[in-house]
Amino acid sequence: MVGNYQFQGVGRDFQKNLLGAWYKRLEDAPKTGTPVAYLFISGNIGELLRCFGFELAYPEVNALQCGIKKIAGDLILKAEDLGYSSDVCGYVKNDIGLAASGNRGPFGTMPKPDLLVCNYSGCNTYIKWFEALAELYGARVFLLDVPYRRTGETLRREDLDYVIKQLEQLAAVCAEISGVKFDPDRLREQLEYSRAAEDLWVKILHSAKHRPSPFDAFFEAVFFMAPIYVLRGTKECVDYYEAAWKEIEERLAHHIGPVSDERFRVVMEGPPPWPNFRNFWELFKRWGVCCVASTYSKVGGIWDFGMRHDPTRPMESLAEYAVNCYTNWDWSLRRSMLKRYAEEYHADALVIHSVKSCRAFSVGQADVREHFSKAESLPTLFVESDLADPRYFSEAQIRNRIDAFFEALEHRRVAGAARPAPLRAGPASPTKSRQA
Amino acid sequence: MSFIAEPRTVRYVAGVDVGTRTTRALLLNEEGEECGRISRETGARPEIAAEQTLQELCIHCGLPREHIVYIASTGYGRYRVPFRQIQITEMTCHAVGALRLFPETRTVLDVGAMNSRALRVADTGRVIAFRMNDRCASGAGRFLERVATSLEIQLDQVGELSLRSQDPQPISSICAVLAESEVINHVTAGKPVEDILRGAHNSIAERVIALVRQVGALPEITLTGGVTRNQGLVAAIEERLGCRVNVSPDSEYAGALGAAILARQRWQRLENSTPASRN
Amino acid sequence: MRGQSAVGMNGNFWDSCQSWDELVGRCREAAFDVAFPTVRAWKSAAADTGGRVVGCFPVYTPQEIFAAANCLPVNLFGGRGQIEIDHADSRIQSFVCSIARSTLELGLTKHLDAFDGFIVPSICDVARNLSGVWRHNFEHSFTFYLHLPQNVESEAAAEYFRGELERLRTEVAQLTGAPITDTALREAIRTYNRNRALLDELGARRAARPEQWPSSQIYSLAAAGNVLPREEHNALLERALALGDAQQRPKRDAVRVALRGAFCEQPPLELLDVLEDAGCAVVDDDLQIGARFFQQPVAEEGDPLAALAESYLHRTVLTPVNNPGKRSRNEDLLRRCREKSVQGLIFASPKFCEPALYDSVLLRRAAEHVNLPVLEFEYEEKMSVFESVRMQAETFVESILFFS
Amino acid sequence: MLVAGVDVGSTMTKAALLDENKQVRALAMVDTGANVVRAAERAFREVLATAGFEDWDVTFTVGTGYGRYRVPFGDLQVTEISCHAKGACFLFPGTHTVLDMGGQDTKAIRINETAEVKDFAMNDKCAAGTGRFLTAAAQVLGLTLEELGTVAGEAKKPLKITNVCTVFVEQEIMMHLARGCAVEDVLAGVHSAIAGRTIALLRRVGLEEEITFTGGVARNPGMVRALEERLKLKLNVAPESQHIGAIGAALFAWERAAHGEVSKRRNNSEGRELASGGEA
Repeated sequence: MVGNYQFQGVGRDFQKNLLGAWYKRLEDAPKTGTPVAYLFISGNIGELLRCFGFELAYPEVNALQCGIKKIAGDLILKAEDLGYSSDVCGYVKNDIGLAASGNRGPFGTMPKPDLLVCNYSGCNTYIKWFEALAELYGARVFLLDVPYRRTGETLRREDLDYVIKQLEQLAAVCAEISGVKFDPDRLREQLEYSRAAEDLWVKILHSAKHRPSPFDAFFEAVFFMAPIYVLRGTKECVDYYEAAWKEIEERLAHHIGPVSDERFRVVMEGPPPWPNFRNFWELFKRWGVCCVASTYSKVGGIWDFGMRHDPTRPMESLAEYAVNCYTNWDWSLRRSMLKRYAEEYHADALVIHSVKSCRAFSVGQADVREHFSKAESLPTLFVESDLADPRYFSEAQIRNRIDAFFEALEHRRVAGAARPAPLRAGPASPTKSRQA
Repeated sequence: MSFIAEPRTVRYVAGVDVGTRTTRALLLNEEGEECGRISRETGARPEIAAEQTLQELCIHCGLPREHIVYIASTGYGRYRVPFRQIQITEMTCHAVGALRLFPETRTVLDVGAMNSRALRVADTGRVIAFRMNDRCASGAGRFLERVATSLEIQLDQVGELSLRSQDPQPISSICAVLAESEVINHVTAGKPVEDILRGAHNSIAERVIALVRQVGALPEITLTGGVTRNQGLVAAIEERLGCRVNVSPDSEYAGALGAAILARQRWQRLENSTPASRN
Repeated sequence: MRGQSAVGMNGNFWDSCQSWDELVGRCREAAFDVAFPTVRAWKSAAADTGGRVVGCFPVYTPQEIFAAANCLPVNLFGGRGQIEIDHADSRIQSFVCSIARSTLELGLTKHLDAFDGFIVPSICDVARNLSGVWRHNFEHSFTFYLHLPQNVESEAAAEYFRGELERLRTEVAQLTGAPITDTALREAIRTYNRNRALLDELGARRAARPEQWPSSQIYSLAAAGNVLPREEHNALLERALALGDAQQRPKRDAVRVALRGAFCEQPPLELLDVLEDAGCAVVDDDLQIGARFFQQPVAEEGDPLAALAESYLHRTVLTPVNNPGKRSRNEDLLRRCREKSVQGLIFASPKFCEPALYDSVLLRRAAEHVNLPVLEFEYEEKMSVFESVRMQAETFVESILFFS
Repeated sequence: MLVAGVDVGSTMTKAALLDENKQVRALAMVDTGANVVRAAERAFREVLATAGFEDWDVTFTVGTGYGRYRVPFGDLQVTEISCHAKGACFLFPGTHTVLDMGGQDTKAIRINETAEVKDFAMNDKCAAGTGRFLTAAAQVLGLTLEELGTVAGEAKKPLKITNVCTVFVEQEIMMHLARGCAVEDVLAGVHSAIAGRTIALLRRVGLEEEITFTGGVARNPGMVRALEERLKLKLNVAPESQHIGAIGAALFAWERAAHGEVSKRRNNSEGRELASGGEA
């Protein structure tokens, strides 16, 4: 069966190799004497830092890896032993726990940072996170203050100018630490790569408009999106998305997708529960659910509405990108984005996975549920757990909610039809479903 | 100094620990040696329980009430002991009491029916740091009672049984009540009772040990409180700590003992100085 | 009309209070009533002059700008534990701090119908998202999201924040229909400087003789300021300082403690009483810190907005939600403890308050490093059972009194 | 034709038997206890016995409740949410909101005329304020669940209770009693505290009349009163409120049977053995 397909699995395997190589470079950084900067995914300005020869590390991504590898629980406990409350962000505790255990993770050993770039002040937790790391490593913190994108479709000039000024200050700090002089051409070259990768990534995202969707814009996207967030601005990143696009094209040609029989198309809001990623996905697959659009795949930045890095206006476009990560959007913008997704991707429902750890994401999601289930009368499922802390994932409860929700959707669909709905969820056939 | 010792009445101090279930009293003489102990049900009226416990103590030790010169009360009902000279919290008392029972104690873990506490103590008995877990599901005793009920076995057997476990089952829920359904799920999944019980004990051990770590556990660690009688829990705790813990049959009296010791200390101070008033 | 008394009586209403207890009693009536009687009184008195009422979410809002515009800025501290989270529960999840939920509940249950607007400073992720939820639920009322720079050392920040204040000034002018002059702003700054000075004086006197100035009582005096025009609050505080010294209370054998964590969500008054009952004398705290956010007076000359911006960036009390820049939270706290000869440090964090919970870890480490005993517990504005706090506080006191 | 519904709840397992005219022929209820499978069997056999039938008389059986996948003789599993909606709508056709308060879960369900679930909300990670909370309260005070409500009715000045954690209710109640509060006032406090939480949940799905109150707690008059007082409207409460989930399940079974579907037990023999007890 798989023989018929030339490119299936490429998106996944290529991604693994890329990240593997990147982590290797990080592990070797102390030996090769490469300066290391820690930064955050949301609106990151990695291209600028790379101009100064920094190797980039993303504590969030490490936390995410620990989650998937199911070691987050122990690391979180370790951090709680150090006095961190059970109510604070699981990513932070995971990272503190990791640092407390010699920074050895499933991905290898993390080098110490030479510079901590808190590139997104919109998340107060980020600030607290790096304040703690600064004390731990005695490293310098650069805080990029990014104003919130308040209601209103147009970017505020004063916000961009403010960020640009700070980027210039950051460049000076980087030059000072790395001893490398700022080279505008190098930045332009990277932004060229960024834009190319972004074009391809958007093509992939838009492919989910097909019926059946060739790809799950949440459960698969979280893997497909990794390179554009951690390696954006490099050639291999562009190569990756070319390969990934081939895989998608092939799926389109053969009308195959993540679920063998696509029965429901949903928009997903919120991050995944990493330690229970597989079970969570299965709970939806059982019902033939495909996520055709998701907000989590935009945590780093939002391109599918036209935003691009632009070599002709380097700092300007870096600033635009920095203020345009999903959680930096006011709720009115986030609501309209969700509405647009539901319409353009022909979704049957909105699913909100509300995680306790990330207040920036979740505070107000209940209000969104209120809005869509009542004002917009779009069926909306609300489930709560966490992105890192396994203690907050209660499978029985979540399964119950998911089953009840899709039962109801199925009823609605066959309302008036002669036969009652096939209430039992049909299992997704493994032969045809990809990346399962 | 004279050659003929003048006859003088021996004076005593007492500690009265008024707990939610049981009230305990313990008597020390001037030299700080124990002269007797007694306990009874607390019931609905702590005042009365305290009064009767003290009377029984006097009878039990055969001495007139007025020979008890200083009384410290502790426990949840400490403010409801009319005849107290001072009230002291159970945490301070458990620390001092545990130190008397095991002089090398540096960490005290007190596991009660609903609340668990970890204390880091100095060699003086001073509480240096402590953590209470009075969040939901922290209650060890109560949690086990629930598990025992849902497994339809006797509470006093759960500890024993858990020790026979080959393959402990995980219990993850934060809420003691919801944890029950996990237990039931394990049962219906056909898991052996002892494995489920061990899982329950492990989950309690996890929580209380988190407290111990948060205060910076130092050996020796002494276990006090009602659940010390449950070997299963003691074993689970020792396994996770990776070291032995002190457990004494007297540990139930640790509170009363500590109160009595502090009462004596306080009384002696009063004897040779006039301390500031505390209400 | 800014001399107008909010309690609807003549300007020297507070001077008419004959005893300390009467004064404190009146403050409690005014401060903790979620029906906001003083605010309604002010609103009706100011009706003809087009006075507006704006609710301010903690921690810091440049209230001088509102005061200069014939507005009454009111510090909102949620439901003070008096209202059930009912409607707000379907807007904000249960793992979010009480103050965000109960403040929204106040709005949804018409407690704030005397209010014309709401301003949320960017103190944390919850507050930031709350601004959007608020705008969604009260589409037609004035809602302003104030960005507080988090990189205070950058000169870009000074310029940006000055601009932010300018934008606020413009929008408030639109709300009231009258421009806000620099002169009016400078006057407001003077009034607020005076207010901060009086509050600091109150704190200083308590630190000198804690038994004389019970914390829950001076808290009530300060809290009255949340719902009164500052001129009136100044009159009140002057009266309080006069009456307070006359009090005679027995000296108590208590441990001098500094209280941290209550910079945003406020604990119930009982909590303060329980702590002092248990033998703690609170000599330093960050309760309602927004009212005394600046360590030195704001410049009363020159460009008023630049002065406000400068003060925010460089003269603030350090809390978990403002950036210390070159300063250090640890040193700042330990210095204050030394100055007030504090014997023990209490971190009382509001449940689910991430900024407080993160900071307490680092601050605790710093305190233990200098052998300053630390007590940590969590509270909620709606808590009503204090047994566990009492026991922890008593144990804390005992560990310091009995063994030293 | 006969159809059955079996609702395996956390504390109680309920069964309902319907005939071809959707007439309820019998209801049964047993403690779930530790063995869900056995509980399901017992409830099923009991309901058959009451109506005087044998298991092979049953054309189709639907299992629901958290133990639904453990009903060995179930031909189909449906979540309790759909079943309570179905059952409530069957007993009270005007129902637009269903409030189900069971042992560990409280559910608010919004439905339309055809019992189609439009929206639902459940209590989250903890059992605070659920039926179990009342059970615990009853235990402390040595009252039966039925008595609870009655006693609460006598309250003069209801107490404010904030901590609705089931594990701590005991502590909190004892503390109030120790302070000399009257039992009825404490209980009234307990009820209104739960009512507060419950109504917040109802608002999430948006409180459309009529509201039908199902589940074990609906049997508690005090809870009904507390809710009605706060909502300022009457609730539908059926005498068989506890069985509504099972009845709903039976109704789903009826639909299937009406479309000619027949239980696997009818044509396979081991089905019968299964039905006649035997551990899973």
